[in-house]
Amino acid sequence: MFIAVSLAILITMGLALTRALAGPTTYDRIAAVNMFGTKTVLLIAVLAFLSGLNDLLDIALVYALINFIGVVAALKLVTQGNFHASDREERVVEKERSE
Amino acid sequence: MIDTIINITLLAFLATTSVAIVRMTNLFAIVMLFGIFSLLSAGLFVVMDAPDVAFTEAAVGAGISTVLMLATLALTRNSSKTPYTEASPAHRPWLPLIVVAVTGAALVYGTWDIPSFGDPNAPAQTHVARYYIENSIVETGVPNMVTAVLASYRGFDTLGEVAVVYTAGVAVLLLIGGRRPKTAVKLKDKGEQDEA
Amino acid sequence: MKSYSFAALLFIFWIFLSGHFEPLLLGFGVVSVALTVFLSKRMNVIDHESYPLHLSSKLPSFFLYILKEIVKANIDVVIRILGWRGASVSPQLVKIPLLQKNDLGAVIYANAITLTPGTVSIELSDETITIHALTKAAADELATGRMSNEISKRVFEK
Amino acid sequence: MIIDILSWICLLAGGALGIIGGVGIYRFPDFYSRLHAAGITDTLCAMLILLGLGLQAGWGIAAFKLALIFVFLFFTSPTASHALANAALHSGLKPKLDMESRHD
Repeated sequence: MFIAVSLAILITMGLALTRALAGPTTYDRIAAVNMFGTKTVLLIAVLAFLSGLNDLLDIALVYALINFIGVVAALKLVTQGNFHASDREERVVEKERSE
Repeated sequence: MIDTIINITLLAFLATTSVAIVRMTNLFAIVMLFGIFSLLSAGLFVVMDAPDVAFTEAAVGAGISTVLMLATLALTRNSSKTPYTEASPAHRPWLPLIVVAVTGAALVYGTWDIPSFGDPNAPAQTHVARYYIENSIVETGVPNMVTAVLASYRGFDTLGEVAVVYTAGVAVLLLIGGRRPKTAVKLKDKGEQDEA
Repeated sequence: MKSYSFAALLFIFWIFLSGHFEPLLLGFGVVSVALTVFLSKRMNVIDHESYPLHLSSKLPSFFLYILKEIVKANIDVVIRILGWRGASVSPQLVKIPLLQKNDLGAVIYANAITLTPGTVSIELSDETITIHALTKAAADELATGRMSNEISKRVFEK
Repeated sequence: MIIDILSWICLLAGGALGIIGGVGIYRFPDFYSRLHAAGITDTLCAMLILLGLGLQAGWGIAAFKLALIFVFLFFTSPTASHALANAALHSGLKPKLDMESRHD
């Protein structure tokens, strides 16, 4: 039964991968990568049970967090164009320059 | 059986992703695909029962390197906004593809001499590995054997590695964060004092 | 005071994650917890908003409600994906008034909207919240403000 | 025995939902609608699979870790979706709207 679930997750990953390859916009790709990450977390969790190694769950945990950081970093780049600090700091800098 | 299926599927995805990365022109999309690539390789490591490698892949491959590549993109690009539409490929990357294919074929040829996966008689398993497996918990008290080897038996080696990685990290931070105007920090401090 | 309970919580968390009780490993745990608490204090992130202990008693009822909503919304979207009985999508972009009184409520509300498939909160301003909905029915349902009321009732009232 | 059956049902339903969400992200017309399909796989699909695994694991550290994964997904996935939609809207990506059924 774990086998069936892991196959289902693999199919879903394949569909998400098609979307990531097809695009057409950058945001479609980010959404697909995000979904792909969630599926990887689930796949690793299922694999942990399939192989009976519960330590593998730790990796799923780390991935659940890392994936989120990756997506937020990507979005920050897309919307702001840089990784400088928060908007507030940016505004302070701009004010300083204009004065 | 199921391991084989998962292995083959993940490898097929990996190959598809790599071809797509080679063929694509939008750097941002390529970074996103690198994220998928890293997730897939971590899945492969998990199937091969190598949790520690998968951990490293999670932290370095999917986390840090994605952020670093994005930061590099941000520093090297002039326009403030990323266009969300993408241009079609300007040229066909046949030459790099051939180079990569030849290199890959050579590497695959090299694997024929490697002992098969998980072979107990492989040279890597016959020397010190047995000693670590039998004694590491008693001698170091660390339940994870890989950690015991890295942090205790090869402690000085790891210390050197940590020094190298630390230096590299500081250098990257200086390169990426160096452009931040100093006035911002000063003003922010002032603002906080005002609030307090 | 807050940082002590934070440290205790982190340590319990650490024990659950590791599952080892040897003195050496417990010592490592204590050191890592102390480092985390020190860094969090330095970054000024342990405050009322980021560490909302006072809300923990309200969590179960909120979770049950949101789970029910998620299941309902999922079934709807699944039917639309498969196209049963000619079900189709009619994407909508609507602006509805934000009835929550404080920032925390607004964030919880926006998160709840996004968590239920079929509706995604796109933009949050002081008075309105912009929503992309997969169907007109979902958009109308949100416009009635029922979910907002439920959340205020379950999270903020005693 | 009952727990076993329950967990199989959860796992299978989760897997099926995952595939349906994948079909959705493949079929839907524009980015914003695809986000809803991705929402399915992030919420109910993940919940059911983790619940099914948790029922198999029984009480213990494994179940705790599964619950933790669930909580992380529960908190991060809507944030990521919201940030994604927000970024897309601000960069000028127009959603394909159904104009016929709009009143205004």
